[in-house]
Amino acid sequence: MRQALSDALREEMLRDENVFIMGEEIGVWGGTYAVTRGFYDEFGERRVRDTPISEMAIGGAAAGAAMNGLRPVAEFMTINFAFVAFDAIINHAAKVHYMFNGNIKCPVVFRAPGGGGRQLGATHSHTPDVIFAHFPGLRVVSPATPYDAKGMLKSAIRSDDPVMFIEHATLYQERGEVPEEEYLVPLDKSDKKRDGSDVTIVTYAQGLPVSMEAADKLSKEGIEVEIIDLRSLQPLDLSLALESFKKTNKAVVVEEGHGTYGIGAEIVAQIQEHAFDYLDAPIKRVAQKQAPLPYARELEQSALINPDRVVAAVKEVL
Amino acid sequence: MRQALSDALREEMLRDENVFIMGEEIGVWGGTYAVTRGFYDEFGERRVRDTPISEMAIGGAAAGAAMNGLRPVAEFMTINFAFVAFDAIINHAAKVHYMFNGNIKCPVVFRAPGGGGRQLGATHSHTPDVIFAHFPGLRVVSPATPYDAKGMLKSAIRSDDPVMFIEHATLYQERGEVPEEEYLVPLDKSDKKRDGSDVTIVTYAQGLPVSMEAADKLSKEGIEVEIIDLRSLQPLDLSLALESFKKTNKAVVVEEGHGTYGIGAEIVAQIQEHAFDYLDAPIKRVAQKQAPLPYARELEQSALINPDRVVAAVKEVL
Amino acid sequence: MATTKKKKAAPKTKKAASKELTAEEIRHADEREVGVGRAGDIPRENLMDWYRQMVLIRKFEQSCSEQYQLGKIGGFLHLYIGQEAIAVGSIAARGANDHVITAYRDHGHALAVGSETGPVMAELMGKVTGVSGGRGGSMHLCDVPRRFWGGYAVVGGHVPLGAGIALAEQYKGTDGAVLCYMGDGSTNIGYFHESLNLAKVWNLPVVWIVENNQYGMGTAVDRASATPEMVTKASGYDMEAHVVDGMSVCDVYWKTTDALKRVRAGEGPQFLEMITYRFEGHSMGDPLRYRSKEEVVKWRDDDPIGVIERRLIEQENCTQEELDAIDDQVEVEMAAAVKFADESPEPGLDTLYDHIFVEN
Amino acid sequence: MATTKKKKAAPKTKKAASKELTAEEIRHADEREVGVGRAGDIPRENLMDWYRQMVLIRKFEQSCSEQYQLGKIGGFLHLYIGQEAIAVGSIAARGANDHVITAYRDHGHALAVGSETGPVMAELMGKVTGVSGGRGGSMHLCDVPRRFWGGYAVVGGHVPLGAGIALAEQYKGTDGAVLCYMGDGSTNIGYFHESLNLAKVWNLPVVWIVENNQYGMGTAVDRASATPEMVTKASGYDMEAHVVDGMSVCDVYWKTTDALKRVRAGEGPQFLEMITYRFEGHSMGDPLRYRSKEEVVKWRDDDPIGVIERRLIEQENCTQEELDAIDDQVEVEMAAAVKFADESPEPGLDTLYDHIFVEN
Ligand SMILES: Cc1ncc(C[n+]2csc(CCOP(=O)(O)OP(=O)(O)O)c2C)c(N)n1
Ligand SMILES: Cc1ncc(C[n+]2csc(CCOP(=O)(O)OP(=O)(O)O)c2C)c(N)n1
Ligand SMILES: [Mg+2]
Ligand SMILES: [Mg+2]
Repeated sequence: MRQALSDALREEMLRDENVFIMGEEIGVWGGTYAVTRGFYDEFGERRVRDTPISEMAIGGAAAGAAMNGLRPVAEFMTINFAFVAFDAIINHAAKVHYMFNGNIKCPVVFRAPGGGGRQLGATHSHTPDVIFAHFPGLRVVSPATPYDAKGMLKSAIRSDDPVMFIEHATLYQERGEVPEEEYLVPLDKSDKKRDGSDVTIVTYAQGLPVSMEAADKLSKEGIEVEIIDLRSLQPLDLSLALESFKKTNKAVVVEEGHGTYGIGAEIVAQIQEHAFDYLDAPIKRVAQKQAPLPYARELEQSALINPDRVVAAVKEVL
Repeated sequence: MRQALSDALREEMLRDENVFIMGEEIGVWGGTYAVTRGFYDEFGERRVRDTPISEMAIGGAAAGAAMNGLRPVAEFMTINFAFVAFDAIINHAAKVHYMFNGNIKCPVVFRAPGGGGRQLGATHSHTPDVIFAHFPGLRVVSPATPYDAKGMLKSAIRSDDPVMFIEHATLYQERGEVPEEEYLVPLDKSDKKRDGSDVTIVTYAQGLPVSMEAADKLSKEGIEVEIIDLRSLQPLDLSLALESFKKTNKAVVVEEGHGTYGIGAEIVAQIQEHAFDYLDAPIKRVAQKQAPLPYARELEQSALINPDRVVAAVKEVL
Repeated sequence: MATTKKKKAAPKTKKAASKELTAEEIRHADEREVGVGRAGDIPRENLMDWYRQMVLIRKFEQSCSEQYQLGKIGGFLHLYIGQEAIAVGSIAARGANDHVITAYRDHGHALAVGSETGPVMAELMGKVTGVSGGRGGSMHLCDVPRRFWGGYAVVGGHVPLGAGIALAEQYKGTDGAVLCYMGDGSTNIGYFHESLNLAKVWNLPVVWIVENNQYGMGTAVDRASATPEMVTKASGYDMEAHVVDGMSVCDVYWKTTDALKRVRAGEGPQFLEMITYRFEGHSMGDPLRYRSKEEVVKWRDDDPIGVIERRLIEQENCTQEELDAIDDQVEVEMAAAVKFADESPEPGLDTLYDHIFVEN
Repeated sequence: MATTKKKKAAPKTKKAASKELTAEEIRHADEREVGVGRAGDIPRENLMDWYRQMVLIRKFEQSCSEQYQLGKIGGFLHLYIGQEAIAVGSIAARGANDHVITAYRDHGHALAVGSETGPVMAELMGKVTGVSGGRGGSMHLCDVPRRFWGGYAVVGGHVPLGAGIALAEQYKGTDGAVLCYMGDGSTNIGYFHESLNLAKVWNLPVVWIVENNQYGMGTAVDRASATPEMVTKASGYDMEAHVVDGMSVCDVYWKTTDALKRVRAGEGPQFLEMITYRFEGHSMGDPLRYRSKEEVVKWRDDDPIGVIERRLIEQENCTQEELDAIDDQVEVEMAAAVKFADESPEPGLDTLYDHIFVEN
């Protein structure tokens, strides 16, 4: 997925002179997660802009540049640091278009790697996607495959709206097919990632490989789950999930972030609202346990989602 | 409610020398919402500390003072500005106790008036309670009556945990009985605010008066709703709501914030999880429409909750 | 008299800045200058036009106050009375590609860039004909075709937007620069620090203009800021900084002109502290408990409109009739503006979801 | 020789600060001083102890690097190698009520306040015997009884915490002060600005110590900061500031001592820029593409342990055997620490929900 993101960025920068990247250590260092390695040499200082450690200014200046005609792709080194820029993102980037009656556009992309599981401690391991998706005005997407990552990053850059593009750092290693030729993936469409008839799993990002692994295990036991990858959290496309649910009548939502007030809650609420008559069993949620992530390896792992927890949840709803 | 809050603060400051207040315009000005009027003269500059417009420092310095033995009550002039302090609140105040294995306590109270409906525009009208309640480590409460406000603010100040104390600005006008003698209201208990047998309304803060008004209207039509006031969002006490739901088998959740990924989603998800067999109809949510709040009066009002919307939702689930 | 010193061209180097009047000197000047800053070079008609603009802003604000009392304006309302010389003088100095962005006290800037009074008043009344379609209100005016990017209500939040707008000009290779206005109180928030630092590191074409009106809400500058001299803060960013008499539209004009020149010469971002005073409360309903009547009265002697008026009469042979004619013309314009706003419709309730996303 | 100038007492006034060595002079000093800053006044046993502490930190860090390679330490690991003189010299200067708080590069500070190597190493290995019970890891050490409030991983996030801790001392009326450490890179974030400003406005007892190790990750100071001289930033807060030779434990000790004296005399918060160098990468796995080998080699001449070693030998008649004995003793301690950590159990999985709230 790292390569897919890197290719998407490079292709868009080659296509459109107004696209540039900015952020901490994205230039000379090559990006903390190496997504922008080589960009500094290829595109130079004007289009590959290392910033000071100034998240408020990164968020605000990228938004300002977008307002005035550019297409910045601003990287928060990790999504945890986007907390510092929360106001810039939510009250500025996400509001100017509406507040000024469409007179101002803000086509900025904020890239932000996130996620737990790497022993980075409580402040550096957030998957806080839901808090960005709660507010209208910001597109929030988080792809799970290299194919989606590339196609969606390109769409994000071309979108006239501000986009929070959340990358799960563990997925950088993920491999997958990516076509040679140019393609785009829409920013607001979910995708079916596995066919099945027994239970619907609704998930996204890091939840996808975890669910896929669970699906393989379950399949060996004769249980076939259907997996819907949300891809976008705002706007939220539940059409495929509802369609699937109407077939299976049972669902499990899998997300890496905290469960309480998490993504899954909204999915459950909408399914029971829109497909009430199809409910055969309570919809279960598999999510990060409600504790800050501790450093100690096993303890941290115990708080995170894993295939076994998904398997257990699926069996519960069956 | 203004008076109740003011009294709670004063009583706690008189009781415990380590309690002090800080924030923008809380001293000489007397508090933007006049909650701390007179405090500066009464307690002096040491205990009533006007700050610069520096939300990051307000959040962080209050947390630091709490770590080192004081009991600061820090006011964000409005909860919208707490966005600027988001990292200080979530990654510092709410994490130190856990991250340092209980070696550090952070008994800070953040007071923050919020809410829409006063034509303050998109950035100044948030009811973003859910984004604070999503993370473990922070108590998040939002009382709806003068009685609860006073008792809970006193409990918050005495709590050894960091507390986000959210006040809905419209409720400052709310009147209600407050006993002469000292009392406390627990920080983690919901409360039944109206008895009824037909539908359960789960709500809190500004949702309560709106729901109460709806209840009166419904009662005239012979529909009796039971109203559960959550009071606390983190931790979330759903015991009364579930009990009520098991009786009524129908529920509506009412909150002022945005509906998508809102408080109501979690309530719905938990009710269907814990009381699945009692579900007679989809649980409905009444919340702020998914648009930034516009300035124009009628347009803004159209996006907010009101008794009629609650009445309609109740009738839908019946 | 303290003012004569300032008749020469603004000094080029930072060091020299200390030879200008200090903020303290400006604050306590016995008599407000009436022709400072190479005023002689400014054509009479420009001075007359600035007078007109300042009167327009003043009367606009007074009208707002009335409309607010009548319940026709809601939310927060921050008046620009006392600070008119700053928006007018500095925006008069901007070039064809220069931009303006400011905070919520934004009526003056909107009118100074040339936004029409009708649509501005309509915005304040939440009408669909408002410059922001009634969605923004008093704090969120904008006029993008006139390169006015709006008023913003989170203190300091617009400051990095200003940096970003400047970055776009630099990136595109134009000669455009940004005039980014902010209050004294906003210099204490992190946004200020990060943005000024970034602007210097990237050599962005911005002029930071601090309108030091002595208070952030009820907090006097020295109760909130480690240094009461805003201009001192610039030194932490190695940025050229000058103190400006914000009650003198001429001084504002020249210092802004010079700052923009330095920006265009590639000398990097510039910092101007403009000394002024907020004659009214912070917003409507301010209890005004934090300052004395005497203080307000003293500052009224320095009313920026009085200053330019004296200059016009004393040095430009302007007659009272000429000025009265302007005042009358402004009254007419204001009456029309209020009428326009009054008669405009409110936005339809079906428009709530418009403009959340560009591609809905 | 540049160093002789510094033998006198640190100057009292801000102006005088410019007569001290500048950061640039320290960076390019031909020969590192070996007895600067009233060194003669420091008893030999203190110098010996500082040497021991610095060697302990160095060996601790080297051991960490090994344990990390062995997979026993996870997450991020930031080594303090090259900066030892700062934690040791400044913490040696603190009084009975003084506090310490720093960022994620915190092993040196933990050891300098006296935290035991075993529990610190155990923390890094995520063991229940660790100073933070294995919940914190390398970036979040703490030792509250020793008034060490921990390491924090969000750049700048701990800076207002430091202000708050200081506020509590002031409020309680003690003579306590806070030593708040931060990196050069952290001076560009809003937290820094707001905290320094607040500290000055409230006259808080803090000494801000910027450990200028020339880089924030791969970004050289002048690529990120409007002013490469950290000390310049203090002027925006009207704060007394001094440049310190961070490679000289003696200079660090005296300048910190003096700063704490001024704090206790009520002169308000103090600012110290300590010039040093990060010998290793930012954290494990740093590609180190952004600086030259030559640069690193040049700075190795100024290794703070070498500096104190030379001083001990040349001026305190210390023998190589004495020093070797200390080194050996440290090796023994480190071996025991690793053994302790290795043999300690991991936290039980049933403890996940402990300490979320005090009152669960
Ligand atoms: C981040 C933030 N904190 C607090 C406020 C509330 N507030 C609005 S205006 C203001 C005072 C600003 O003073 P100054 O910058 O001097 O501007 P002035 O009002 O004098 O023009 C405050 C505290 C806010 N809007 N945003
Ligand atoms: C708010 C925030 N942004 C970015 C980071 C990532 N990061 C961690 S350390 C660091 C460099 C800090 O440099 P400096 O302050 O000089 O400290 P040093 O590492 O040199 O000790 C960065 C950018 C972070 N932890 N927090
Ligand atoms: Mg002001
Ligand atoms: Mg550094």
